[in-house]
Amino acid sequence: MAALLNMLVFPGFLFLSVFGMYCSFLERKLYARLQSRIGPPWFQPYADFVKLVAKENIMPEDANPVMFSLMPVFALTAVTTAVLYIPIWGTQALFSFTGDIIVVLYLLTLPTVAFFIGGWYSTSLYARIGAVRTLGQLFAYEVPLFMSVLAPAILAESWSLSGISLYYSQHPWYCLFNAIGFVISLVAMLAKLEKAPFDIPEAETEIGGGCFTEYSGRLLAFFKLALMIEMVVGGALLSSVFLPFGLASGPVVGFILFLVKSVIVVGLFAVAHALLARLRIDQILDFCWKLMIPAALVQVVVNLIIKMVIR
Amino acid sequence: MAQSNSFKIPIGPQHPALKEPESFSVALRGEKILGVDIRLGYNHRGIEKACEERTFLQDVYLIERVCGICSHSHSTCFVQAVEEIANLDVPKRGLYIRTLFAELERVHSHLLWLGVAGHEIGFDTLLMYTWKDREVVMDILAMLSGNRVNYGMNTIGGVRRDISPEQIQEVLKGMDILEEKTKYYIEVASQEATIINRLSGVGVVSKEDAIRLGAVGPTARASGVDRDMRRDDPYAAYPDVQFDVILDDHNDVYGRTVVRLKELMESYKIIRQLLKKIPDGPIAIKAPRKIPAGEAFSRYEAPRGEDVHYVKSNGTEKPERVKVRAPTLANVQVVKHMLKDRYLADMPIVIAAIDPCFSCTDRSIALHRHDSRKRDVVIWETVRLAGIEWYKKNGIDFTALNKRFMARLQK
Amino acid sequence: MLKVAVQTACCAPATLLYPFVKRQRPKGFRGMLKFYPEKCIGCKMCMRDCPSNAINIKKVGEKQFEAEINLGRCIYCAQCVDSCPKKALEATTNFELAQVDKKKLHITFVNPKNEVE
Amino acid sequence: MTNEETVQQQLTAAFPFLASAVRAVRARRIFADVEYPHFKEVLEYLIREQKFVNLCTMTGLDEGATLGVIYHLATMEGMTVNLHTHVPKENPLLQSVMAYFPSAEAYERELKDLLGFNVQGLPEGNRYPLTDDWPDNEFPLRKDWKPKWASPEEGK
Repeated sequence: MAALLNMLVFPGFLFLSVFGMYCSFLERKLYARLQSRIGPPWFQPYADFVKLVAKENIMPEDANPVMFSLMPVFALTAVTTAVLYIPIWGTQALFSFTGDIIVVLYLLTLPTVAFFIGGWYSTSLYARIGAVRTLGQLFAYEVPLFMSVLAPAILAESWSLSGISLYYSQHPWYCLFNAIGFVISLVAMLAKLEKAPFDIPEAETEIGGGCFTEYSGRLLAFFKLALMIEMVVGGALLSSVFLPFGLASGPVVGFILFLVKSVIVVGLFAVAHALLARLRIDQILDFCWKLMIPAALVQVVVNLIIKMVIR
Repeated sequence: MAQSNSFKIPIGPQHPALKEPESFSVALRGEKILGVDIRLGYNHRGIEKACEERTFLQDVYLIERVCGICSHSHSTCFVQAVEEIANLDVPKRGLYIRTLFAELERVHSHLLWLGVAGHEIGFDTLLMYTWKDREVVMDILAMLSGNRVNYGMNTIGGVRRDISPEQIQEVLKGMDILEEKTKYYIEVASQEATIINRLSGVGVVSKEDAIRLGAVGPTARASGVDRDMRRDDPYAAYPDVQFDVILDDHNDVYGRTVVRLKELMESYKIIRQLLKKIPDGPIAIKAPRKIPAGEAFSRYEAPRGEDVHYVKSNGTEKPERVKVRAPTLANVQVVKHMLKDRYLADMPIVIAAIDPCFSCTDRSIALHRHDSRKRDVVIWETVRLAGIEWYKKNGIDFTALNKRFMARLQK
Repeated sequence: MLKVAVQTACCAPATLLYPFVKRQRPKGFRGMLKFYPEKCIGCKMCMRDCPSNAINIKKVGEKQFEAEINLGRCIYCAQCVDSCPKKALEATTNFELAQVDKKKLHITFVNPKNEVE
Repeated sequence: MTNEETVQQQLTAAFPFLASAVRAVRARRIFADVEYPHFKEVLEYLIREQKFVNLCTMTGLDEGATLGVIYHLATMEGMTVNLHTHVPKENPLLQSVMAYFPSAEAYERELKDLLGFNVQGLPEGNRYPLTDDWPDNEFPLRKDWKPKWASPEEGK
């Protein structure tokens, strides 16, 4: 029963969607203020969600109804279950076993695959091109993201998130070594969430809506909610691996620190969105393969050397 | 020869990137554009036929609404032609005020374009900043003429409103603020990495092609074509002002951005000269209602390029023929050439780079030639037909759609 | 770019919450027309010069005229204000003229003398 | 910059039958009327010798018994020539000038749609500026064509 409660209420679906929408509001507000606009009121994301759920749900005739309507739910569940393995307030997550960092990273990739299949099965030309671009981008940021997140794990010699954050909270100065990894994973997370310079799959000025072109009503609402929750969970993952300060000092303080860290990460996203123009798909691939992956390799090598030195 | 698969995606006539209805059906292989088939004419309102049924005075307001952004260009061009036929000599002060509005319109049109270009490459902050600064010049226009867009300043024989000394100080203050901001944009355009690599090397047109295909305005000047109607075929008060024509040899969208930005600086210079040397005296003379028979051909340097009007009158108070050729039409011919072998993602920015104003273009003509190297379409054929079929079914006849939808609800 | 972005974030935004905060319009703004029936002499110059036939002058008595303006057709160019020899027409700064009911777009300036009788 | 008198003299020198038909109206403006059979040589002369490399636009006119067309040519320095010629209304045959000006195709397509010119040498392609379902023998810019639906007088 407690597990169900955790799953559905506290660190699970309800808390995540409320906090995810609040983060999306913060991002839009800061983005607007950077452009000298007033920006939306605090309840804008909630109002959008309610409006979308109330709207009629049109499905293209040739689309495969099962796959078309299943994908949003699929993306949503994948993202919410990922949060159970991430230590939010203490260094101990709800469930943890060795290797759960791989599970979390895998669960965070599922939404992108869901977008692809959703876009593909809606048989509209724009959605297809958007879907193909989502995959193209997936190949670009996946490798640097995995490498930069696993580098601290090598130093901490443990493959479970709780173990990693426990190790870094004991000797916090080690996380300075992961500075490069933190920057790369931040940029890669930007690409995963299809934000700012990497929002090419749903670039409205080119293919109007990308994978979500044919979605409307409840399904579109779930997709948007999945993206918002993914933002929070991504932020939580990065902060638990790279910024483990004060996690050990009791649940309440830890939780507030978690909220603060998430807000900081969301702020960084907004600033990136305001200051950078959208890159073309081939430029993204060049940028990731020629720049990010070598840097991630350097980070892994640095961690290996430090591990030698410590022992 | 490996069977190459290319499929056509229709962009437009309704599309978020294109502010106005024009349709491009793009033959694509993956992300590369093979050929573009441009179809215009959606915005054709038969203005030329309408002009023949209205008096000259009413036509001034009709011609002004050919395009929202360059309204003063069209009305000045038309009025100049009519004044040439009736050989009225417009008072100097009227010409100065008319030229002042021409340059103010160029400032607001270029700032608007800069914002749209930023939006097309996904850089909305530039849009918000440029349009915030554009409010300065829009307020000046509203103060001088009573309306932000269709100023209605021109009438046959001169200008309708005078400009008071306080208003002149107001305009000069506005120009200092704008010059300050434009310097900042020139700096941004030359340093911001993401903008530069998204704009340079895109939509390349060599100088010979620009002349051969008849490109005009900033699009041509960015490829080194030295043509500017204000200097080659001076009209209104341009003979009395000194300014230099901005040329650039980047031949691509980045070059057009630089040309437009520097033209802004030139416009501020011109406006200051005009306001310093504006003579006193009447601003208009009484024009006869019936214009004597004759014909005139007038050219004007609109923000987008060379705007051309031909007016023929037959002695009555209604013109016999009015022909308008907007600058965007000349540039649309060049777009197809620019888009060859580019990426789909570049398409909006290349189209936006000629600063298309299709409401002007549709006033006159479109282009359609399809790419000669016709690729046989193999794998994607079903997709293409399904796509077009699906759009046609849902796009055009809604009645069938509703019937089927109701039927499904009953099921 | 970052420096300017941060500066803009600190100072007040340029946008206004329109329906609640209105912007002040310049003096010579051309909005809805205003008709002075007592000045009108019924010469119908405005009707001839109006590009979109939006104004209609009706004779309602000896030397009394009534103007009926169709706001739907009017393009607010104020050419009628210039063409009127007796300055019986004037452009106000009111531009919020949207109506739900099309009939409300026809504004009739009734001659005050009629109401008195 | 050659002014309009010199261009006028050279033109009349090259084509004596044009002597009366060439008028230099004002600075940088020349109007010339040419019979259709001679039109091709005059056009080529202007392009090659006088460097009129830019076709601004082409205007179609309905002159009662004949259909007129004006080619507005311009040089890089701003001099313009308006070459007027006309063809009988019964069979308005016109040779395409796309060989000299690729951009002329757009203007010729409009002449075909709006005034009913029969232009030879125009590649196939969709109509401009009228829609595909526009009836074929309706030419809006002709004087005898009246719009059947809302006309400007009907003010309401």
